[in-house]
Order: sequence, then C-alpha cells, then structure tokens
Amino acid sequence: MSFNFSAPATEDTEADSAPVVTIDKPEHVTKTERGEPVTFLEAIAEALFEEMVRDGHVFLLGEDIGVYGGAFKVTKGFIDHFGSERIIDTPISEAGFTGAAAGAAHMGLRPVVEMQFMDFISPAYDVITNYIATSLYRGSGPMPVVIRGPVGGGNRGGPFHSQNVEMAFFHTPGLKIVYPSTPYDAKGLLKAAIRDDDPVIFEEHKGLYRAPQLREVLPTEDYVVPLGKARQVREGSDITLVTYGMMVHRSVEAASTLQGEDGVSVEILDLRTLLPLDDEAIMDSVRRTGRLLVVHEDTRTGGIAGEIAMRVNEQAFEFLDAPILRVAAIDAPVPYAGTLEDYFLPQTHDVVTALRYLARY
Amino acid sequence: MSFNFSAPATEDTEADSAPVVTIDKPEHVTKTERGEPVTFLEAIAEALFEEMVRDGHVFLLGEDIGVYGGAFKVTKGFIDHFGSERIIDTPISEAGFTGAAAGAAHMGLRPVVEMQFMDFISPAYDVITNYIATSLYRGSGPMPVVIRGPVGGGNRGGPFHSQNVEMAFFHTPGLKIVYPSTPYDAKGLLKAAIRDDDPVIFEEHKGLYRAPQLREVLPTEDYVVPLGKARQVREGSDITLVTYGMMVHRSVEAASTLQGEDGVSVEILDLRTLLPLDDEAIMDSVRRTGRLLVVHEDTRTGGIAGEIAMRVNEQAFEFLDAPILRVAAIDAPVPYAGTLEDYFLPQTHDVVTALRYLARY
Amino acid sequence: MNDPARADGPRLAADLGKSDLLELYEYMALARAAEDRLEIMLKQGHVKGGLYRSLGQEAVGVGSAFALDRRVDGTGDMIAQTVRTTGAIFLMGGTPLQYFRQYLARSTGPTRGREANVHWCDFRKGLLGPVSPLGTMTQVMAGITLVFKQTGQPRVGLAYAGDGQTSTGAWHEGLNFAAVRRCPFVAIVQSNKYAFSTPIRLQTRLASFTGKAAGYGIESRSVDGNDVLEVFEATRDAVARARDGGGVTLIEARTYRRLGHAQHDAQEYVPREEIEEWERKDPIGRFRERMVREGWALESELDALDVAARERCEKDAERAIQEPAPDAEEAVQRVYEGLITSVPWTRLPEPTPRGAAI
Amino acid sequence: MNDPARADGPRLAADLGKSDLLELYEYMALARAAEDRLEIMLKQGHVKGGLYRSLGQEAVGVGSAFALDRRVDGTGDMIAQTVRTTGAIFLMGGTPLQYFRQYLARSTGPTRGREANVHWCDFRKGLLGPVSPLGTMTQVMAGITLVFKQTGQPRVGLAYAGDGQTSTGAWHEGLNFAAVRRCPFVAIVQSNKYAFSTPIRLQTRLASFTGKAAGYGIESRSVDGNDVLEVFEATRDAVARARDGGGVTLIEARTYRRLGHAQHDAQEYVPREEIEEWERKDPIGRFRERMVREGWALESELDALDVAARERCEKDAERAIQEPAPDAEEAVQRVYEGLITSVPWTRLPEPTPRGAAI
Ligand SMILES: Cc1ncc(C[n+]2csc(CCOP(=O)(O)OP(=O)(O)O)c2C)c(N)n1
Ligand SMILES: Cc1ncc(C[n+]2csc(CCOP(=O)(O)OP(=O)(O)O)c2C)c(N)n1
Ligand SMILES: [Mg+2]
Ligand SMILES: [Mg+2]
Repeated sequence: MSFNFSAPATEDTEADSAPVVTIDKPEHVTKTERGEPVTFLEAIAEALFEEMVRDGHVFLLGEDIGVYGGAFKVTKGFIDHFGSERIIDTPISEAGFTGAAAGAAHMGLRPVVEMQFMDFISPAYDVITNYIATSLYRGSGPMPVVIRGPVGGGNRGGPFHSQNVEMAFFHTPGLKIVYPSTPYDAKGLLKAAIRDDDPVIFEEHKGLYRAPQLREVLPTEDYVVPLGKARQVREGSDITLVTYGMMVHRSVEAASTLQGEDGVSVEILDLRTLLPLDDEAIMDSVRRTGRLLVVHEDTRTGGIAGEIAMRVNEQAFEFLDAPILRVAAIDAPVPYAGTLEDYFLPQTHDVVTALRYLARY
Repeated sequence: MSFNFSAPATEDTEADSAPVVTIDKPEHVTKTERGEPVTFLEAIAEALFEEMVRDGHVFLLGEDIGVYGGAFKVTKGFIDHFGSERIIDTPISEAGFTGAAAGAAHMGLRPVVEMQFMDFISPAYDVITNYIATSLYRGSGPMPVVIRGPVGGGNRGGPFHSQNVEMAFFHTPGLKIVYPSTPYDAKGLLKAAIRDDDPVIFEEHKGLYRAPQLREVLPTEDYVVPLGKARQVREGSDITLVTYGMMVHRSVEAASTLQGEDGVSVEILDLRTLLPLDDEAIMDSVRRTGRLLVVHEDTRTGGIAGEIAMRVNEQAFEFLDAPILRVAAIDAPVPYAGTLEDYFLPQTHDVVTALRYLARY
Repeated sequence: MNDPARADGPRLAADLGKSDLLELYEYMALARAAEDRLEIMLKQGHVKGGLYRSLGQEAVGVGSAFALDRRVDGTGDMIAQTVRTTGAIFLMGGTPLQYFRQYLARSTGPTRGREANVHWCDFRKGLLGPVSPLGTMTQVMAGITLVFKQTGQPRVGLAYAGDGQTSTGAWHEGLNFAAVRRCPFVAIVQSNKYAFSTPIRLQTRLASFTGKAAGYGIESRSVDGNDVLEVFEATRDAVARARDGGGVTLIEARTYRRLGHAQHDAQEYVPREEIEEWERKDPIGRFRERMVREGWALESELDALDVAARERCEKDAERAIQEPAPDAEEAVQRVYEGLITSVPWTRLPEPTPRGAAI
Repeated sequence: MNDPARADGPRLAADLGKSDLLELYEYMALARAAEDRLEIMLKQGHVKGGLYRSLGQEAVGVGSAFALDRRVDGTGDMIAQTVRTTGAIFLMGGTPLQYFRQYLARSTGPTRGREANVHWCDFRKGLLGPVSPLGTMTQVMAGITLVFKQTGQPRVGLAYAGDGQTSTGAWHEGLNFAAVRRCPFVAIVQSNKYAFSTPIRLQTRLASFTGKAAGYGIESRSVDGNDVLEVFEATRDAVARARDGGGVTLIEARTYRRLGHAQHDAQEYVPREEIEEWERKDPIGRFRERMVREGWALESELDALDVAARERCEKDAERAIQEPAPDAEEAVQRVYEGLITSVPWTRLPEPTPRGAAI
C-alpha cells in the first residue's frame, strides 16, 4: 500500500498547520549539498530530512519537535516543510506516542520517535519491550520504528538528563541498538535504521552533537552505514579496544598516548551497532592481538562488556593472553556536580591505565 | 516514628473492610508451626505473614491480593487478619502503586508490592529505576520497598506470563535482586529483603511454587538468609556451575549424571542474590576448579552470565583452564506452544552437554 | 452489515432489516458455541494455559463490530479485540477454526503457536490482536487511527477495554493522544463489574465510565451492554462521527462477567445471587425472546442458527485437535527480519560454544 | 500562618489578618528575588545545567502552601514541589541558602551536589523534591497520603503538576490511586499555557483541567492563579476537605509562564503581546496594588519586604558561591545503605582489576 499524507490538519487541532512541502529546507540540513562540513547533530538532521523526502511513509513524533524544533533543535523548521501531520508534537506521554508509533508501523508507515532526553524512554519500557520488540515473533508483522534521542553524561545534566539506555534494551530480543560516534556514521546509520524493518533504538550522545572537532564533509550522494557492522577506527597489533559513542574519542586519545609513550599498538573497534553485536569483527581482532579492553561510558555492572567477555570466551578463548578487562562508569546514578560527574565517568587516563596494565600483563 | 494502622477503612472505599487481627491465621501459613513441610509458595506466605506480625510497618499492595488472595493465592486470608489498610487491593496500575509504595517508604513504612505476574513490572520500570533505585543516592532517604511476584517459563504462559525480569534491573545501581530456589531460602531471603533498607526485586519461579518434591520442614524459630551470599548446593572439584532459581534443580540433575556416568565432580553455586553478586563465592570456587559454566533460564544475550564472565576475567583469569561457558534460553520472546517453549528453555540435557564439553576441554 | 442502506426488506429495528437481525443473533450464538466447545477441549486437556470467556457479554462485541465497515482486504475498519469480544472477532471475519487453532497452539494457527488465546492479528480483516499488558492496545489503536487521519483513509478504529484497564497509564496516554489528534477512534469500555476479582469501586470512584470521557474532552455514551441493538446504535453513531472527522467517542457498555476471570477462577468473591440476576439478563436469551415476540424471526429460524453454530464449532474443533503442534526448531525464527537467532550450542550435532555465535 | 484563628488583629480578606497578608507578599517577593539572583549567578557561570523560573506564577505556590499546616518537625503537611513553586518551598521552611547551594551543586547543599535545581527533600519541613520524569511525584505523594490515612495522622499532601504533566500515565495512575483510596491529597495543576513549547491544545482537548477531575470522581475548582488570595482560599477548602476524610481535590490554577521553559529557551514560539498581557497581570504587582488600595499595608512596608528579600538573597548567594564543591570520591557513596560502590580499578594506587570487586 502506498500513502499520501493528506493536507494539513484542520484548525481545531492544529494552529501550527502549515502548507506541505512548499517552504524551503531548513538551513541546517543543507550543509552537505553546499559542500560544507557538518556537525554530528546536523548529520542526524540531514538523515531525517532526506529520508522524509525520499520516503513518504516516514514521519516523526515527539515532544516539542514541531515549531520549537526539538529540545536540541534537530528538527528545526521541519514542520514548515512537512506539515503537522508528518511532524507530530505529542502530549507528554512517551508510552502513548511510542505505542502510537507501533500502530502506525502496522499500517505500513515508518515512524521515527524522538525522546526529548533518552532518559525519558523509561515510561515506554513496557510498550517497547513487550509490544514492539515481540511483534514480528508474535506474528503481528514487522515493526519499522526508530526511537532516537540524546544520551550520555558530561553535561552536568544530573541523574535524569545523562543516562545511557543501551543496557535497558540490550537484553530484549527483537530490538536493535545503534550508537554512532561520528557525523558520517550517524547519518548513514540513521538512514539504515529508518529503512530497517526491525525496531531500532538510536542513541545520540549530547557531547558529540555540536563538538566542532568532529565536523566533517559528508558525501553528497545518498549512503547508508549497514547495521550490525563495527568499524575499525585504528589498526593495531598489541591490544584490541572495543568501544562506542563518546568513548571512541577518549579511546583514540588513550591509544595515541600508548603509541607515543609506550610504543604499544592498540587496535580500536567502534561497535556502532550494539545489538546485534558484530562478533566477527571482535573475534577477528582479538585473535590477532590476544588482549581485549572494553570501554563504555555506561555503568559497570551489567554493562555490555560482560556480554562481549562471554562471547570472546565462547569463541576465542584460546587466543587470550590476558584477562579481558573493562573501563566503565562507576555503579551509581549520574551525579550532578562537576567534581562528582567527572569522577563517575570513565576518563582518558582510566583507559591509559587499563591499556598499560594489559600491555604489561 | 512508630505507626499504628488505624481501624479498617470507611465503607465508602472498602466494603471488604474486616476487623483487624481478630481472624485466625490462614491455614497455609501455619504449616511450619505445626511441624509440617511447606511448599515454596507456603514458605513465601509464611515470610510475609510473620513479617507483618513482627513489624507493624510492613504492609502489602497489589492487584487482587485481598479477598481473592492474589493470582497464586499467596496472601489468601491475609485481608481478614490484617484488614484492608494493610492488604491493599490496587487499581490496575503497576507504576502508580509502586510509586505509592515509594511514598509510603518515605514515611517509614515497609511496603511489599506484589506484581500479579512479574512480566507486568514493566510499566513500573520508570519509577523503579529512576525513583526508587536512586532515592538514597539523591539524598531522599532509604527505600525499603520489596517488589515480588511470579516469574519464569515452562507453564505455557506465553510471552507475557513467563518472563524472568532480573536483567531488566541488573544494570540499575541501587537495586538488589533476589531469586531463591528452595522453600528455606525463599522464606529466609524474603524476610531479609523486607528488613533490608534497600529496594529489592524478589523473583519467585512459578514452577517452584507448588512443586511437591521441594517441600521441606522449616525451622520454627525466626531466621533470615542474608542477601548477597551464594549457597553451595553441591561440592565438587572439576567444574564450577553457577546458577539460580529453577535452573538449580536442572543443574543438580545434570551434575548427578556427570558424576554417575562420567565420574566428573561438579560444584554448584546457587547465587540466590543476583545483585549484588557474591564475587567471593564465585571466585573461591573457580580458583579451585578452573572451569566455569553459568546456567540461567533467562535469555542468552545480555544475561547474567556475561557479568560473571567479566568478573572472573577481572579476578580469577589465571585460574581458568577452559573458557567460561553458558547455557541459557534462546534469544526470543517466550513462545506459547509446548514444543516451542521446551525448545526455547534450557533443559537438563543442555547442561549435561555443556558440562561434558568443559570436562573434556 | 456493511451498509444498512443496501439491506433487503423493511427496517425492523435500529434501522436494520431481518437479515441483519439474524446475523446479530447468529454471531452471538457462534461466540457462545465456540467458547462452549473450547471449554470442553480444555477439560479434555487440549488447551494449555488460561481460558477466558465472554459468556453473558456477547452483545457488546457483536453489536459494536456490526456497526463497522467490515472488509477482508485490509481497507475496512479495525478492532482491537479482547478475550471478551469473541463475537466481534468472528464478525470481522476471523473464524472459529482460527480461534481453536490458536488456543490449541497449532502450527496451522494464526501465530503458529507462538501466542495464546485471542492474541493474533489479521490486518486484512481488521483484527488487531492484543498483548497482555493492559492499555497497550489503546495506544496502538491510537496510532492506527492516526494513520487513517494522516493519509485521509475513511477508516475507523475501535478498541475494547475492560473497566480495570481504564486505571492504567497506558490507556490514559493512548486515549488522550487519540483525543488530541482527533483520530477516528471509538473506545468501548466493557464495564462488567470486575477486573479479575477487583470490584469497580476499588478501581475508580466513578459511578459511570462516561465520566472518564470528560477528562479527555471527548464524546461519550452509556449503553445497556446486554442489549445488542442498543450497543449497535451507539457504536454506529460514534463510528459515523469518527468517520466524519468528529474525533473520539467513549462508549460505556454495562454488562457482567458471569464466569470467573479465567477458567481457574472459582469466583468465590461473587455472591451467587448476583450471577443469577445476570443470567436472567442473558443477552442472547433476551434478543431471542424479543425477536420472536416482535415477529422478527421464528423460533425455528433461531434454533437453526444455534444448531449451525454448534455444528460448525464441533467440526472445526475436531479438525484443530487433529492438527500438529509447531516444530520445536521454529522457536528460533523471526525474532528479526532476515536474521536467525542462534540455536543453542549444546544442541548442535557437534556441540561447540563457537556455534553459539549469531 | 498555621492557624488563621490565632492571627492577631482584624480579618482583612480571605479570613486573614495583616501579618498573614504581609507574609504572602513577603514570600512571593522572596521567590522572585531568589530566582533573580540565581539568574545572575548563571550569567556569572556559577550555575551549570538548566535554570527554571516561576516568574509570574509566584502566587500559585505561595497561596497554596500558605493553606497548609506547616511545621518543621516532620509532623505537618507536605508538598511535592516543582521548579515553578519556589515560593512554596520557602514558605514550608526551605531557605534561599539551601536553594542556592543546591543549584550551585555545593557540598553543603541538601543533596551534597548529587542532584539539581529543586530536586531535594526535607521531610521534616514537608518538602518532597521531585525527579525529572513527570508524573512520578503524584504517585509518590499518593503513597505518602495513603500512609497519613492508614495511620490516622491528620496530615495532608499537596502535589503540584504542570498542564503538560497531566498527559502522563504516571499522573493518571497516581491520582486515581489517591482518589480510590480517598487519600488526603490536593492536586494542583498549574495551567501556564505551555509545556516547554507545547501549547495546551496539543496536550489535551480540555478547555479547563477541572474536566480531568470528572475522570476520577474527585472534587475540583478552577482559580485565577495570579490572585494569591483566590489560590489560598481554594486550597484551604481542599485541605480542610482532605483532612476531614473527604478525599482528593484537583485545583486548576490558571497562570502563565512568562519566560521560556528554562533559561536556554528563547520562547520564539510565543507572541510578544501574550507575554506583555501577562506582565500586566503580574501576581506580585497585583497583590501589592490591592494591599495598598484596600489599606491593608503601606507602600513603604512592602518596599521594605522587597529590600529585605533582595538583601537576604544577595547575602546567601555570596555565601553559597564561596562554598566548596563536593569531593570527587563521594560519588561512590550511598548507592546502597552500608555498601560502598567500588572505586574504578584504574584509579587504585596500584591499579589491578581485582580491585574492581565490590
Ligand atoms: C498491566 C497489566 N497488569 C496486570 C495484568 C493482569 N490482568 C489480566 S486481565 C486483568 C483484569 C482485567 O480486568 P478488566 O480490564 O476489567 O477486563 P475484564 O477481564 O473484566 O474484561 C488483570 C489484572 C495485565 N494483563 N496487565
Ligand atoms: C516523562 C517526561 N517526559 C519529558 C520530560 C521533559 N520535560 C521536562 S519539563 C517538560 C514540560 C512540562 O510542562 P508542564 O507540565 O506544563 O510544566 P511547566 O514547565 O509548564 O510548569 C518536559 C516535556 C520529562 N521531564 N518527563
Ligand atoms: Mg472488567
Ligand atoms: Mg505548563
């Protein structure tokens, strides 16, 4: 079935109604076509915009994503371009609008849900794990729903504006989880996620959104980065470091230090997709280096390092020359004060220390 | 502050109101004092009843726990004994009454929440992880809340009456998670959980509730089983098997087979408390045997085996003579049909196969 | 009865003709016959897990679904069914055979044995099967009807809930979403006195669930849920309003759950007289009596429908009983599109943990 | 004003005497002064993260909290505060110094730097601090007031929510629980036209939030939220009803958020005239004018209160600024009672992963 969105809603629900596809593109999604470098945030905005243009089935739901453009302004101007039936400002009801997205997916649409902060995905935990994740298995059809939003600490956001949510969903078969670390990947992975027929949780680290040093010029042609494939960030022969998100950048710093000061060669894999895990890439590397460090910003106990350690035991134990180790946040809620939060989060010096320990092992 | 519950509620809210503490004890909580063996379910009922008698701050909330006595009849007759202000039949609102329990805990009470099936804890995921688990850390005081209910598969309950919920909460610092496997432990751990000042998720496997072979005579005096301590179910020298819940019993069967048919000696640890993990007991055993199998009924990816594997790497890698391995349910929702569910769940023969593999490694 | 205007013969009641009235009766009888037959299968050991009946509530599902534009090509109205609306499932085009296969977890069933009771979808017939967590389906149906509106399809969605479900945050968020977006949505609350064992007064302080509508700024109506024509008329109006862009209506259908929550509930918390009182208000008996009294049908015509329903269910039940369970190995399929979940390594021909990899 | 009957002098308005009226003014002025001072600290770089103001809404918090039995020994009424009820926090006994320390994440602050803005509790003063996920506090306060009822304590709980929060399932479940149990609970909805940028019409179809009360079978009242006396009177009635066992009341306080959601919101979605219109309805200005006009107080008396508020805030702000941040290592403490979370092994004097064990 093919859909055409009808004219803007009647006035009694939407004073925001705007003519459909007549207003110019918002400026922040035009950088790539103008050959300019984009930030992580702009890459995401471009992916959303381009997918909405490419496929009339794609639409967005979330709090304040319309006229305001979302808490981080990712969708600024979208409502003028696509109208208020494709950019839906929702009541504050994460479960309700995520459930509604599931219904829309049943009808053949491809909803992209924004959580204002990913911390607020938790009221939707039930509908995501029990309904969305299980739909295909239960025989109720595919669930091409993407749930995206800002995650991560370091911004003095306190316990409810700083969480990483991957491990809330990692244990749920049927979901995919994506967590990019660069503008290129963010755009390509988000496009892949939108085109994927499985539900995808898509995490965007706030600390990357506008980081100027990450800006890069992206291909002008359409591209996707396939889900489920890790990226080799740096080749190395002595230690494998598996990480993702913000920690990719800290790990690169640490690896440079090790190379420069210790002459130790660290290979870095950016997982990009956390579920399903790219076992092959991890095993390949571990079989070559014999040493593995997992670094994640999320808290320690029950973090993804455990699953990776288990799989390496299952698939590459004989190649290990040292214990698999991890660097992670401490087991606590995310504290607000700068002193506390910096202590809470894994820092570059932690990675350096862990790598040195492994190198000497 | 000390509390006395007031007289039964006024009629306009509660036609169920009953005189307080005048009605006899329900029959199923009198077995131990009569020297009779109790089932797993009766052990839990006794723990609840005795704690309510011992401490006037303890009260219960949940769906259908009053006149009906709960879906599994754990609290049958309690409302006649304790009245409808201490046995509260709630509206269908897991988040609402769990949040209310948190409020009651702030006021010095010790609420015990029943989830009709633990699968329905998911709408309360937000309030448990964000509010209850973080209260102490945020400076809002202790949270002596127990959330208990039936879990586990094998009963043809389908995807929403069969789940294990430990991994939904294992990644949340501030929570404790308990999962007993015998009547003795169930009673002692539930008492410990109720007396503990931290919030506890307490999982009760439906398949154990009325299993006749588990019935045992319990001490007539008050006892607790401390949280955080694993139990050595069986001594052994060749392989350590770490497990909990229903899988303790399958593991014992498998270990007997190994002993009898292969002459391999398997040590079994029943974790009992999943969070915090009893690292010491695990490491002690692994250091002696050099081989570790983790068996859990819960699904594979992101299961607790991963965290255990990671910790053994961190703390006892040098002692490993073989890879850490696991036996778990397949990565899928719990299917309804018997054929599918039996295939989905880890079976005794899986444990036997895994133990043999490790023994020969 | 997709279009009353096309019905043959004179309008007898509620703007319906004789064939319509007979159809209403037929589907109530079919629902009852199917559930009766299922109960036998439970006692015979063919059904595992819970068995939930709509006994005494048949008029709600049948009367309301009859007001929908029912099609089998995926372009009609939709319902979010529950275990208390067996008749609506059949009226939409679901069959007793599908129903039995599902309850018996057969490989031929609509979910190939993966899910239980009425938890199955058939989008072509407009059937949205539920999950257990209560309230979810109101959210999902809100999204479905959002799409009807977004894309200008003249379709309506109807979601059933029990009295107990209205206490859930999920229901609140779903209904509010539909109300704010003015989705073509009809919410029916089957107020049947209990949620499992919990009486309504411990669920809400309201005397009537129409009071809930006031909280969402939507239309509402309370009907005698044991009068199939009253249910039909109220739903027809609500559906027409929804299709015309008038937004959401909440209909309270006052009825009674004459059996326990499920087969394993002995209903000890219910006074015997209460059940007897409602036996006298049986929706099928009442409608039969009225049809005969008003001369809309002959006893013999209705008897024939009863017999046909029972025979059909008997035949379909026997067939379903003979059919096979799903193959065990299917358990690993369709967790993801195009990915196969790994088979446990301990079951590989040559067990090795490396086989555990995806 | 714990007991109006004991106030000195004649009753001037709303059964209040002069000292009461001055106190109402004083706390509105204090709330405004504290927030003004905080804004300066934000610009100076002392405050990290969001800054949320109650500018133009001061009458709601102050008028309502004034109706409570306020004590500092843990036996009085309680409020679940929000960032829009700064005045209520102060009236209950919270101090500007605590408020600044918290916003500045000082080790001396009520959460020792673990939490932000008004997210702090002081149960002795009846302060229940929120978490961010909206709706939670209505559930928690439902439980607190449940205990008041269970244990026969003559105490009342008041929870504030915004218009947007009423859309959450959490709020629905919490309020319904309190309603069904007839808890001594007062729910105040601060209807301030927006939830972040979302106007009320995209949040609910209701014209007035009193419509929500109908969905729970509870009492309700709508008041001019910029009239501190009207807020006070409505709350006083609701509190008295709650204390008498009359259950829950929902009060809609109609007001306006004159600044952005937080400091970083430039409010571009709001017509300039709308803000100007509400500037003219400023609750402090209106109350001042009325007090002078009616002869309840002299301009000079009110000026003195303004000055005192500003001076107090100035002093407290300077003090808070000087105070230290918490020690980094405190981050591992009090995750559990009596257990210390492990320090990262990479920070041990001799780093070894074995040190990672709990
Ligand atoms: C969120 C959630 N909590 C608890 C349950 C368990 N449960 C299943 S049906 C039911 C009672 C439902 O009552 P009601 O909504 O009145 O529907 P009825 O069965 O009376 O038609 C309960 C508590 C559930 N399915 N979902
Ligand atoms: C569950 C949840 N979703 C989203 C948010 C983000 N958020 C914080 S405040 C706010 C708007 C609240 O509006 P309202 O309830 O009207 O209160 P006001 O700020 O107007 O006083 C939002 C969306 C949140 N805190 N919690
Ligand atoms: Mg009911
Ligand atoms: Mg607001």
